[in-house]
Amino acid sequence: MRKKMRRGRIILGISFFLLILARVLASQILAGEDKPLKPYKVGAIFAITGAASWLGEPERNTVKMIEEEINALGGINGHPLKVIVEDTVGDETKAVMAVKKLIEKDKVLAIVGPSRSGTTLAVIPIVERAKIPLISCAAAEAIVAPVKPWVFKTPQKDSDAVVKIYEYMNKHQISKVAIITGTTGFGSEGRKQLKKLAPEFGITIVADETYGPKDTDMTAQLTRIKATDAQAVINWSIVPAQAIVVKNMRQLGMTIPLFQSHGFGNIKYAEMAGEAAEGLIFPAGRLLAVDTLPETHPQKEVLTRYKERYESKYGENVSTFGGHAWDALQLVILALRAVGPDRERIRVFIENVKGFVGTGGIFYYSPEDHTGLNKEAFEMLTVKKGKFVVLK
Amino acid sequence: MSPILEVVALRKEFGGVRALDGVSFKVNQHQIKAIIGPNGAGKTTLFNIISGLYFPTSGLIKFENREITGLKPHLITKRGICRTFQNIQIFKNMTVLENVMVGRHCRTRCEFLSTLMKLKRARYEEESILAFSQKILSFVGLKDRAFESVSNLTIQEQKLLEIARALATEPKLLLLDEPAAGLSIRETECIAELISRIRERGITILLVEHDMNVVMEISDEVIVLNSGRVLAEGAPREIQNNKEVIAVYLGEG
Amino acid sequence: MGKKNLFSLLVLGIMVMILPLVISNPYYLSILIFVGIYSLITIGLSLLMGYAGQISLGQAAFFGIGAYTSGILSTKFSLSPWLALIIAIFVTGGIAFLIGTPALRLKGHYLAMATLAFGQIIFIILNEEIAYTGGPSGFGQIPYFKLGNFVFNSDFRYYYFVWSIVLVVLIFSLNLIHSRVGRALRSIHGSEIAANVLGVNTAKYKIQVFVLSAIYASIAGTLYAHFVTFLSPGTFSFSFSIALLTMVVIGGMDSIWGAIMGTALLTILLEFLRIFHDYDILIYGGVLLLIMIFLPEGVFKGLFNLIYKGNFPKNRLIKKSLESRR
Amino acid sequence: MSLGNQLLQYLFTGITIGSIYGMVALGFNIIYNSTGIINLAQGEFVMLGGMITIFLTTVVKLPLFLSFFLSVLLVTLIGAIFERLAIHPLKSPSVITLIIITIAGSILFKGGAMFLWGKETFTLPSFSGEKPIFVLGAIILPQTLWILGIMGGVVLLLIFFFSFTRAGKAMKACAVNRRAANLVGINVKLMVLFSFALSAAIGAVAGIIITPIALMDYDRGTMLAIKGFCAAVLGGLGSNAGAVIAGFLIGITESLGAGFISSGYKDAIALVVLLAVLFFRPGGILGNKEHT
Repeated sequence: MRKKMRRGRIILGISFFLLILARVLASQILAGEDKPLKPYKVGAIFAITGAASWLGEPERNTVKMIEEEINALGGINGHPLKVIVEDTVGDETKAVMAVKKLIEKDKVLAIVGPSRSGTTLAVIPIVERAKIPLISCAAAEAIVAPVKPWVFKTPQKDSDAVVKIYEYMNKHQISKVAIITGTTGFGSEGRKQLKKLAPEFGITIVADETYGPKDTDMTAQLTRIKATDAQAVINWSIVPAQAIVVKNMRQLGMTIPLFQSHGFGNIKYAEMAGEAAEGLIFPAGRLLAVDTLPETHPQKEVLTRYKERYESKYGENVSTFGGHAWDALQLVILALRAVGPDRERIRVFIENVKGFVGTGGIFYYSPEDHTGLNKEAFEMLTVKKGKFVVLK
Repeated sequence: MSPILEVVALRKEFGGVRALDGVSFKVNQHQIKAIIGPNGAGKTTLFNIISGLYFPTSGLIKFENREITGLKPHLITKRGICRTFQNIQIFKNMTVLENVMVGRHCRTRCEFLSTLMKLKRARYEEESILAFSQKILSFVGLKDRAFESVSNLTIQEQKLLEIARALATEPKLLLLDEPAAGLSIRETECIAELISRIRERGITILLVEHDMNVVMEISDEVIVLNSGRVLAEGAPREIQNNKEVIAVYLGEG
Repeated sequence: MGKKNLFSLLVLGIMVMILPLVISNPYYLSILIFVGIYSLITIGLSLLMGYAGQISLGQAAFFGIGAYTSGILSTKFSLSPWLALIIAIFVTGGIAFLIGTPALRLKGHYLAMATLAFGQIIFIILNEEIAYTGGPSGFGQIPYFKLGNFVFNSDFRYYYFVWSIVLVVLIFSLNLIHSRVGRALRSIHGSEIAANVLGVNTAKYKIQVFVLSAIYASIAGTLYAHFVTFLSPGTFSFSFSIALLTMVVIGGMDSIWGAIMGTALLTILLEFLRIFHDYDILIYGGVLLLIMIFLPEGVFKGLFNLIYKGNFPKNRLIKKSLESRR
Repeated sequence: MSLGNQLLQYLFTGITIGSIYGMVALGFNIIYNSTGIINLAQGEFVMLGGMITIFLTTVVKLPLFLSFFLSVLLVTLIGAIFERLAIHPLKSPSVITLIIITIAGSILFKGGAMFLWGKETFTLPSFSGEKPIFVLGAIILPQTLWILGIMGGVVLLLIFFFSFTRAGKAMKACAVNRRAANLVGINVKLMVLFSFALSAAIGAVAGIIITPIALMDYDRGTMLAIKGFCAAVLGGLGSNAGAVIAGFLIGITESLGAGFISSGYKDAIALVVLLAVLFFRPGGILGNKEHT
């Protein structure tokens, strides 16, 4: 009797794993297809699982979608596009391994990603040595400053977002601000820029608070801010916990304006914060407010197309993060189409891209600038009735 | 003959409960002394204090005329006292031989660095440990089982192993906690014979035992403990006829 | 060290020598480099857990202290990586001593939680001391090891560098466990009281082996820092401590060889099972659970018993291996 | 905002956070009491409680009240199944084994939750609006009152359960001496099952009531478990009153620490307190249970 039960348990366990195995293998087999010409292989490394998975998932979805679309249209100059996606789990060691695999085993022509600044910085030495173009989807300025020949990025610069906010403040006579930042790479980079640029705009930071990505309540930090004479609060983070700050602030009855970073660019954060999010202001790419963008805007078409396709395919809202991956992969495709499978020529091509209309803005790369965007890529947005709209 | 062990007014309380209440006695050199008493009399507590596992609440223990009260257990072992346990405490993750080799620990010196790099000193020492341990194993009659896992041993063999392990520390005083418990009559005789042989090697023995036949047969002197006090002390024959002792034992059933 | 160990060492040594000639792809080599680096930590953890019976849920912290100390010293203070390695060993050893002295008086769950809390505190410090550690975004440009003009900057070179250190540490550790000190450690695991009355200074040895395992982790950390050349706190989180624990457990806690095999198995398996992506956390937890329930002596020993003795080892082995830990 | 107001606000914030820790600590205690096990998957019960309720209210569209009970029931069941499959088969397991098994369980629960609900963060509406209540210039959220009320209720129920019901008394007996409990005819193994179920239930309740203020995702469990454990140890493992009080103490220290010292190091405060207690007063500040 006992033996039987035990055997039952083993069988249950084994079948459980077989089930998963079958599912994964099936999806792998179905994904394979006949290839007429030698495919162009492009690597993509994102934080698909782990703590930063909200970044990696839309990015992965996006590149997979583009791969499908390109191949449905006959590939790149007849060559099918093969995007090999690897997961970094947001972890540096795994990212290093993934990049090595892409370079040494899969022999990719270029790499899109990683999602996070930390993982990007970790893999830079490898791509520099292997001479592979890397188009990062992470924000930190350290990625491209100083400029490294093989490394590009598509997200807007943190400092441009800061400039956007500070300019707005100057216009509205706000000179004393409190900053509250998340203790992640994104948050601490933002904090650095906020503190660095404040004097240039005549802005005094009267409170400097932080919170962890898993914190449950930020009233303590906000109470401390409330006790100062801050005229506005800047909440700079990329993790969901930033929604709690928004909520707590309103609960504490603080009525001073709240500014968020472009890390707020996920409509779910606004949903989580609920009513408290109404009226907050943040700089972001135009993707989030494409509906309220005038028809004449040069990005309108690209944005609408990406948004519609993504949302109909995956049944979830687009985020700017997926947009970064869109821009990065489209740049690589553009290069492949123009110069073919040659890493050095791809690099030179991207370095000289001018006027590429992406989701993040209109890109102008140069040997001195591997970001390609300036502060005009940002639009000040606000939340109105639970939706992101362009601030008028 | 000078006493090897002297216990003076030993007291031990556990959260208000007195386990030992002013126990004093002496153990002379080359003696076999037995401690008897009903359950809860404080026998094991006494052993735990002598071997340094417990701190006494008050009182004094002298070994070879030097005070050892409150010394750490491993230092007391180094001075020359070793013990066995009532509930057998052999190292089940080692072989029989290795168990005994642990006993040589306090008589050897090589530390982390020299063993890490396996210096000449460490190798010599290892050989001497091995030789000594094998000698001890043959003394207690476990030589054939040296390389076996201890889980293959019978209860009797486990008890022998514990004694062997204690002997490996070259004790001057050996504390045996119920060496015959759980053994058959034959096995008990075997242990009793071993204890006598150990004494012949010049080792003093203090033992706690419930088996009166063993106690009366091998011990030179007997102490009776009851409720944390010494009830009686004397030669086995005197104790057997002591009215108070009889009362305690009969009274308790 | 018995004949069996010498033979195994020889086999491992030859394998280590030959492997790069067979698989020259730097990607595979770097997997093996990580196997080597992690093996250093798990050898120490195996000494601590499998031999001395003390648990640590904060081993990633020592790995991190080693990595950050030498990373910061060689990057921000321009020290030679070799000197940084030595200083890191002393720093880590010192911290391990300070934390171990009170912590190792605790047992079981309390010790586990104390080491866990220590690990978390180090993790927070790595995140907060931005001036030195770069905070959550970390810092890079850590120099490579150099010997004269010979720079350890390729996977091929680093592979031999790391594995020679692993072999040395392995030989040291095998020496240790088959010595007076090794027996003392195992006796603590077997029965702490008995060890104590047999003259083993249990408190001292527990701290020493704790410090030794921390030093191994510190060396691993330094090797990691000068290989990846970039550090950020995420690598040294609680979940890495758990991963290390899993490696040791899979291989069989009470064997150094098991620790290395478990490390290799898990590292390589996870790398080749990249297709599992979203599922790997489930597989991870599932494997760990199944092993603990069915093969608590580790995969290798457990499967061996299963195949050669034909009896499912569950009850007997659990009983045996667990009784010994009481 | 005056210093007094600030202090009061920190106090309220501390109580809010602390009540969460206290609830998690209660779960630790129940299992520890009847088994001597620290269930490192305790945080995962909390997470599951929150996630299942979110699933039931938003996807199945059940009313909150019903989802509450349904998800507590489900998590209780999960706790019981976990005990049956992972803990029950072990014969006299060692502490190391138990620690690893409960960790493995927690990884598995986490993975399962990620598999089922993805990696996003979710929230629940507050039970009775979000309009803060002002007390002397500081605010309390209505949800905090719910948390305090429900926690109070749970503590009272636990006291009643352990002092007046047969099962409760039997579990208490196991805590005092398992062998003796077995001898007098208590089915110790069954009590272990009960204790896992009960602590899963309490974890689930905690998870549900904190979600409206703290949000919930698959990865929440570990940090909550660590903080909850700090509270359990500080209060003296096994003491329920101690757990609740220690929970408040840690919460208040954290919020004062965030307010006056450094918000970055506030998480370290609880941990340093934990280490200090373990090193110098392992019986906890209130209890004095045996600690080795």
